[in-house]
Amino acid sequence: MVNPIFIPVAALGMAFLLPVLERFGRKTVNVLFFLTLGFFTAASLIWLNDFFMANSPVLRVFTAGFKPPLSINLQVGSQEAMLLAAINVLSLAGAFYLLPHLNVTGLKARVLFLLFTLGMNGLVMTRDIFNLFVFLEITSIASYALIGMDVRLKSLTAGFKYMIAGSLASIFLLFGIILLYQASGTLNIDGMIASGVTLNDSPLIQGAAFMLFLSLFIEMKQFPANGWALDVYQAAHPGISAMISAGSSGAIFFALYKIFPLAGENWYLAAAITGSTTFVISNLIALRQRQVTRLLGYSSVGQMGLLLAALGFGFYVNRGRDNYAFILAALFFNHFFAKAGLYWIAGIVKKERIEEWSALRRNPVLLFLTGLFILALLGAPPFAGFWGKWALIMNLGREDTFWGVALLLFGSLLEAAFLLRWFGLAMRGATHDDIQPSPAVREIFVTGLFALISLTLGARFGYMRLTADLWTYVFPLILAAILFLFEGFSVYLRVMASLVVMLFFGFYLYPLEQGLAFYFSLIFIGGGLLMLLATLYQPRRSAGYYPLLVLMFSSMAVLTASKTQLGFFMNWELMTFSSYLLIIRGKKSRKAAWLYALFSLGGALAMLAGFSVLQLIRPGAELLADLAYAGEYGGVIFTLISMAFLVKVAALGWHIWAPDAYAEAEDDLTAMLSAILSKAGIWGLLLLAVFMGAPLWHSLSLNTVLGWLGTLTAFFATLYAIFQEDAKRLLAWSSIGQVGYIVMGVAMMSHLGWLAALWHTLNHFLFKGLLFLAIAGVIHRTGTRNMYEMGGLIKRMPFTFFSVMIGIIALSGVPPLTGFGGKWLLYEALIEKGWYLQAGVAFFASTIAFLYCYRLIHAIFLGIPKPDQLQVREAPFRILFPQYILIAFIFVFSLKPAWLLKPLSAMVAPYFTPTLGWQGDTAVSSLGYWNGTVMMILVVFIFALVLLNLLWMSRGSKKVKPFNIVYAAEKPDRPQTTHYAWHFFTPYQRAMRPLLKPLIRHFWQGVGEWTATGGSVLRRIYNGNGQSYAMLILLLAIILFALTAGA
Amino acid sequence: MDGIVLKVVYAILSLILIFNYGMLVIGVTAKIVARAHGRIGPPFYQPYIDLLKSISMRTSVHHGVMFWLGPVFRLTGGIGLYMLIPAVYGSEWLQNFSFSGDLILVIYFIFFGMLGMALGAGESGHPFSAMGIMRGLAHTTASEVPFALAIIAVAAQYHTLSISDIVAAQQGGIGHWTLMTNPLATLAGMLAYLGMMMHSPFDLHMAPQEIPVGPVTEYNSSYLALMQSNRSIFASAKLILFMNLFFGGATSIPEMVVKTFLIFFFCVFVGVVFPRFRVEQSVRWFLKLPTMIGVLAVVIYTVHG
Amino acid sequence: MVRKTIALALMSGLAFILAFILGDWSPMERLSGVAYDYVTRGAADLGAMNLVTAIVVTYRGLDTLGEVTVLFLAASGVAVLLRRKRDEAAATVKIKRAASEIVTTGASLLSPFIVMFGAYIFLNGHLSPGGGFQGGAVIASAVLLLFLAHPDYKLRHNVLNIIESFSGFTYVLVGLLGLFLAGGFLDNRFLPLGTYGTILSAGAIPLIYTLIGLKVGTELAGILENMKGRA
Amino acid sequence: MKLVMVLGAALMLIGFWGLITRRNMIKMILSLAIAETGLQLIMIAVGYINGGTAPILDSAVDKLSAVQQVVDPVPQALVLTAIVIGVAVNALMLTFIIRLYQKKHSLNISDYKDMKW
Repeated sequence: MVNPIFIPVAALGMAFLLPVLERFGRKTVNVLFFLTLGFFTAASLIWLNDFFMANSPVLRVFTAGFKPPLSINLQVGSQEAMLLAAINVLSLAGAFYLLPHLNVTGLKARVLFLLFTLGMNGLVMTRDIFNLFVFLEITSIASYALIGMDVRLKSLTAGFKYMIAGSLASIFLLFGIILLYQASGTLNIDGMIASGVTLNDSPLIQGAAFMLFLSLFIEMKQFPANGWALDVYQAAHPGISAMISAGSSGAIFFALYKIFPLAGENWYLAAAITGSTTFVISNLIALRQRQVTRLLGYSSVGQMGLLLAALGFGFYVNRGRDNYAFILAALFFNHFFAKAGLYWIAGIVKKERIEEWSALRRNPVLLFLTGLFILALLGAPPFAGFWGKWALIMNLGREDTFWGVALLLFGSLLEAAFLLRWFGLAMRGATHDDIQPSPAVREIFVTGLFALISLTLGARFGYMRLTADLWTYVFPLILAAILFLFEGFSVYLRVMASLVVMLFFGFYLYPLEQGLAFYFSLIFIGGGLLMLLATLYQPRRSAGYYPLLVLMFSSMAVLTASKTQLGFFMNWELMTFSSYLLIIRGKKSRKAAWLYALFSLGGALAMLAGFSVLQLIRPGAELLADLAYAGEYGGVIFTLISMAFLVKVAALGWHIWAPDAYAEAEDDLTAMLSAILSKAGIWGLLLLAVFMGAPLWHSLSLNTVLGWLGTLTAFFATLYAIFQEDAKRLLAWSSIGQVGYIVMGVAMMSHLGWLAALWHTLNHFLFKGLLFLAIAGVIHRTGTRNMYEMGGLIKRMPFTFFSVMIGIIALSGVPPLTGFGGKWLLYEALIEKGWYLQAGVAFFASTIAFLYCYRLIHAIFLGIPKPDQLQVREAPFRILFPQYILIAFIFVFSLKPAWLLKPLSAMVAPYFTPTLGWQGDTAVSSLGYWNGTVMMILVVFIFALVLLNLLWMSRGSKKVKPFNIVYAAEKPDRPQTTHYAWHFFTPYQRAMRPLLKPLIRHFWQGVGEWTATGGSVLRRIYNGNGQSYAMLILLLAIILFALTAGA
Repeated sequence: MDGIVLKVVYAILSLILIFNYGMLVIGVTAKIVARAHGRIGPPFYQPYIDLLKSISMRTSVHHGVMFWLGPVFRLTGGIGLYMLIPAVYGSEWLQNFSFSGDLILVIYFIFFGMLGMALGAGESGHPFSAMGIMRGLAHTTASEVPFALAIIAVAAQYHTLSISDIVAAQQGGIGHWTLMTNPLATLAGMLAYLGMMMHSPFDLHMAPQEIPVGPVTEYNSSYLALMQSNRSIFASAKLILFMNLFFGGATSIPEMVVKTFLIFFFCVFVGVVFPRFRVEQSVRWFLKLPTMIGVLAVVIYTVHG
Repeated sequence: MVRKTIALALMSGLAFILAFILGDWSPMERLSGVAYDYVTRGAADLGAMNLVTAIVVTYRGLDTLGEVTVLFLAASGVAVLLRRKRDEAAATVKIKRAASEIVTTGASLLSPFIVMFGAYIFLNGHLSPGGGFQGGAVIASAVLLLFLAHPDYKLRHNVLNIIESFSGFTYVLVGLLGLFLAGGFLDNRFLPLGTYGTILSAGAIPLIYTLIGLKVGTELAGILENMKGRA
Repeated sequence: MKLVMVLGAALMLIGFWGLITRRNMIKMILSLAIAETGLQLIMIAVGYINGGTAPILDSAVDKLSAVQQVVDPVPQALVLTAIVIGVAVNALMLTFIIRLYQKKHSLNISDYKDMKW
């Protein structure tokens, strides 16, 4: 064990000595400087080890040989050890990162840095409130000087504003300390807490608490007293910003944490309100921010708000501190390492505006790290923030603090909005051929180190949180990690490895699942395998493609095996983020991916809120099965949780992301998104229905609402599909509509309805996978997605044509292929259920589907070929092969529907009394019957007869060339004028005009614009004038007083 | 096994019957329309002459496999549709293959031939074909809406989707016909029927009197013959369907002949009186009045439970 | 005008808050808490007559070390910020007018006494009002006087630096001696407490105060010199 | 002593007033210094005991009954620290102003609004 006192001793001894040692040269100075920092780090790591591995007792050091309260004491326990380790690692790494900057500034800069580190350490260790003040001043003064060190106008201005704020804060702090001293007769924090002095509500003591916390709230950069902080983050050298944002803010937060037990009820609430307001507002304002370091500043400030809110809530809603210690630690360390890492990257890239960050694309390592840190900040699993946020929201739910849930979730969404926009620009922004970032090894090293720490910490926190089925839940991550090892090898090897690990995972899951879960995981894993095979048609794949694909598929499969809410939510998020990262690989998919991520996250946050409501009625509920006990809150919970699923199935109103994302994603990926990913939402809805049945919202049954939602989705999406010129966009809308039918089926809550849904789930996977893959092959060969730029490809790509033909027949529900089975089940179910009007609309939608089906196949394959496509080759075998597997399935289930329907019927049987019976191969419902086998034979038989007949009759028929037609008494010669494909359904569009207004898109655009405008109005308070910032600080004082004096 | 063979034999007989019936109905109707116009008109056996002419044409060209397969699809669709509908109630040999599926199957099988022919016509590369298909499809979507609503109302009324059961429920006099028991559904269904028969005023996609615009533009010779054969079978099948749904079905062949002819005459009559609609006009027309009636029909049953 | 109004509103708010907090404040009637302990046992524990000194140097010695650090930081910060960049080296400012003779004479006459007075203050810190900071500030005022009298006066950096570093480092070492030889870091009792009330009493307090005095004096002098500009 | 308290509070308010109304940065710093002084007065007032004397246990104060005679030494020790820290901050702030003035030749705080929003 190292005596904590040696930290200040070493820091000061070295700092005082360095000016003399300067004459021995820079190298000596640097060695000593790093030795000192290294000593700090080593000492704190030793403590960390002692407390967590050896359960050592808390270290208490009394100075001057007297016990407190006579003397000042330092304390290092497990919490302090964690903080110190983080801070000292940051300092060491930060100093390493800043080395050239320090070298330029000279020796004194190292002194400043060393003392800055000392200040932070002191803030963490001291247990004396006045000593805390002294260390706070050391930290602040050192940071003022570090900020102004480069003597640029901006950093000087920012530093000056900071100093004004800091001076005000220290005046308030000192005021508070002296009043507290008078009241308690001691300066020792533990003594003060023990004396219970602050429980007294005399004005003097309340005033003391007021001054104390006001000061720390200012130091925590709470709204509106934080203009200075933003300037500092923007102007300072990013290496310094990293130290301030992570290090000193963290240390100050810990100081606040330390003295927070002094606060009374009113302060718990004030902290919660101020913190969550700051979190929301700074993220809101950041929406319009384009300057990277300032953007990060807003994010930092927001994170401080989040921490303060969590602290406040922790005391406000329950006194069980241990749970909150976990939450605070998770949120804190998450922010700590991620933000430092991002600032460092900002320092490497040296691009001020987010639009210029596309330069990052040339450097995959940096891009990867940026993505990692941003994901951490967003609270994606497995980062610590995820576990923290989950626990926090659950706790808030348990204690009925839903305004907190709402604010924190809203703020998180806003944060995602601007961080992901930034990442999107880095990933897919327009490239400029200017200076590329050229990171030094040193810089990459420290940034990478922090990424590693972030991941490790996340794993550690997750390990504490995931108590049951740990391995199942983290399996996807492990698989992805394994596949990362194969990056850089040939595509074949990567695909092979992916198939192997997925198969392995399938075998792992197999014994865990039965019934519906088995069915869905079969689609997720089996479908995934098939789609992975199809990816081979592109000979080159950028790094990360296969790990992400496998992550996506396997996390979806885990959804079916999840027993706990947390495990489910975790894998839901994994699926969302991996699919986001996949979508954004499309060449022009920046905006689409952004929208996708935003809607998905919004949905996921709503799900989180739903689970949190469940905590209210069933505290401590961890299992999904606990949803069954929702009772009177069933309606709310169902509505909230279903949001996530509705987004994923792109139900009307939540569908805005889908057409763009499907269209712009890479072609084979689109097939996976449509065929497989959308089914995750269906699985979710089924799960909800299984556990919650059909809850009521007041007197309205929610499954009726869901049913109508599905119906309208099916109708409108189909309607939009027919007016698309882009083949993928057409199929995208089609996909939305088809999934709408499945939603209808689920919503019916009947045996037949679910059969319809399950049948259609598989069928949609088959034909939409088929269609998207076929179209991918076409795009691969022709290089365009616009259907009117193609034509007559049937002669060049007959196999693909056949695929598409089978696909559209199956899609449109024309007998005898599988599509009809879905339609039959659906209408039987609808009429049985009494949903007549819905059945009518669904029928309308399904006839409209013919229009786009025909358009798709006509514009691409029929008509007259374009001159430049006369030599187009058939799609590669590697993409045809999976298509023909799908076709085989379609034929099998068309011929023998019973093979699928009977097991499905058995799967649904536990939930509803079966209303579908069998007479041989004839399925008999309460209304009608259908024999798919006879139908198939009949059709084939008649078809064969007619075919033979025609063969005989048209013996002498001659094939003619494309233009061999008579068109308005002349022979046309150009396909552009002859191939009728562009604006194919214009008359229909004219007829349907009233239904085609994009009201929902306008609605969401309005929401987006109003939110952003709100941000830009609010940010006017940061007018850049240091004096105004001082006024805002005084304003915060008055606000806080009003908030707290009432009690 | 004997059962199957017997069924096939019955089916073929039934098919021959309906084919000739269809040919004659078309011929007779043309004659009647001509008389209404004050012309003499073609003889009632003209369709047979047309068919023979098409088959015996010496020049025969095609544009590719799909073009070639289009008529096959079309005729398969027509025959198949007929095979799924029980033509005469109680008659064993005119039950066809209606045991393989109910009303839903019948409705969806209507699309089989349409889709196939649309694919074939598309390959001809003639812009008029594509245009005709576009118009036909657009128009069909609209006219199917009231039809679907009518069927739903009927299914709700009888609690079954089996055509035989629906007919059975209507036996026992005109008072039991759907026409009487469910007039709204019948009205919606019959208005939709106007569109489904693709007769004037809803025949823009065929535009029979003017330049050859429509799916069949490029079809010739034996291909056209197949289409013509289909026309008679397909039309008859639809007539029988409507008869079964709304007018009590038929218990004997003469009853069937009379009823279907009257139903057909209804659309001929409307066609003689009204001029042709443009696509958007017909789409909107179907989505207004007939759909409203259909919705009303359905809502009544929704409310009653 | 708007600004003034807002300012006025803010100030009245603050005034209200202060009035609310301090409204029924009244002075303490008698010592309590930790102060009581200091007063009753301070002299016996540490042998310092001046209890404030006892508190500053020993009981709350870590604060004082921190205080020295703050000053040191400020001095370093000022030095870093006002460091001459290469391109600024040439731009020296010419002082237009030398100080008057009265000032120069006065300065030369007074400064030794001021320094001596400063030393007196920190040496007697444990006996009478005063101490290292006060003494150091007084010494620095002598330097200020010199600067006023001789605007182009240059301090000897090396000497200053060495004194500063030495005193600071020794202060830390003395603290460590307390840790190793007596009760804890900055414990003054590793030296004999001596006779109560004499200059060589109270253990290491006079030593520490001397070091602080030297350090503060040199640091403040350094700040002054840096701020003086490039004469 | 109540008077000292009131004076201290008044000085603090005056300091704050100056801080938010004076545009000149040096005046702002002076205002902060005034506010700090006010606070220091308050601190001293807090430590005062009616009729007490300085906490120096020389011949004037009896060591045994000192508790009844002297004022609280702790706030005095704290004020000492506060003063020194104030000096340090002020020195650094003035340095910033020197540098800022060199950049823009203005002491008006509203001229330094390069960063906002």
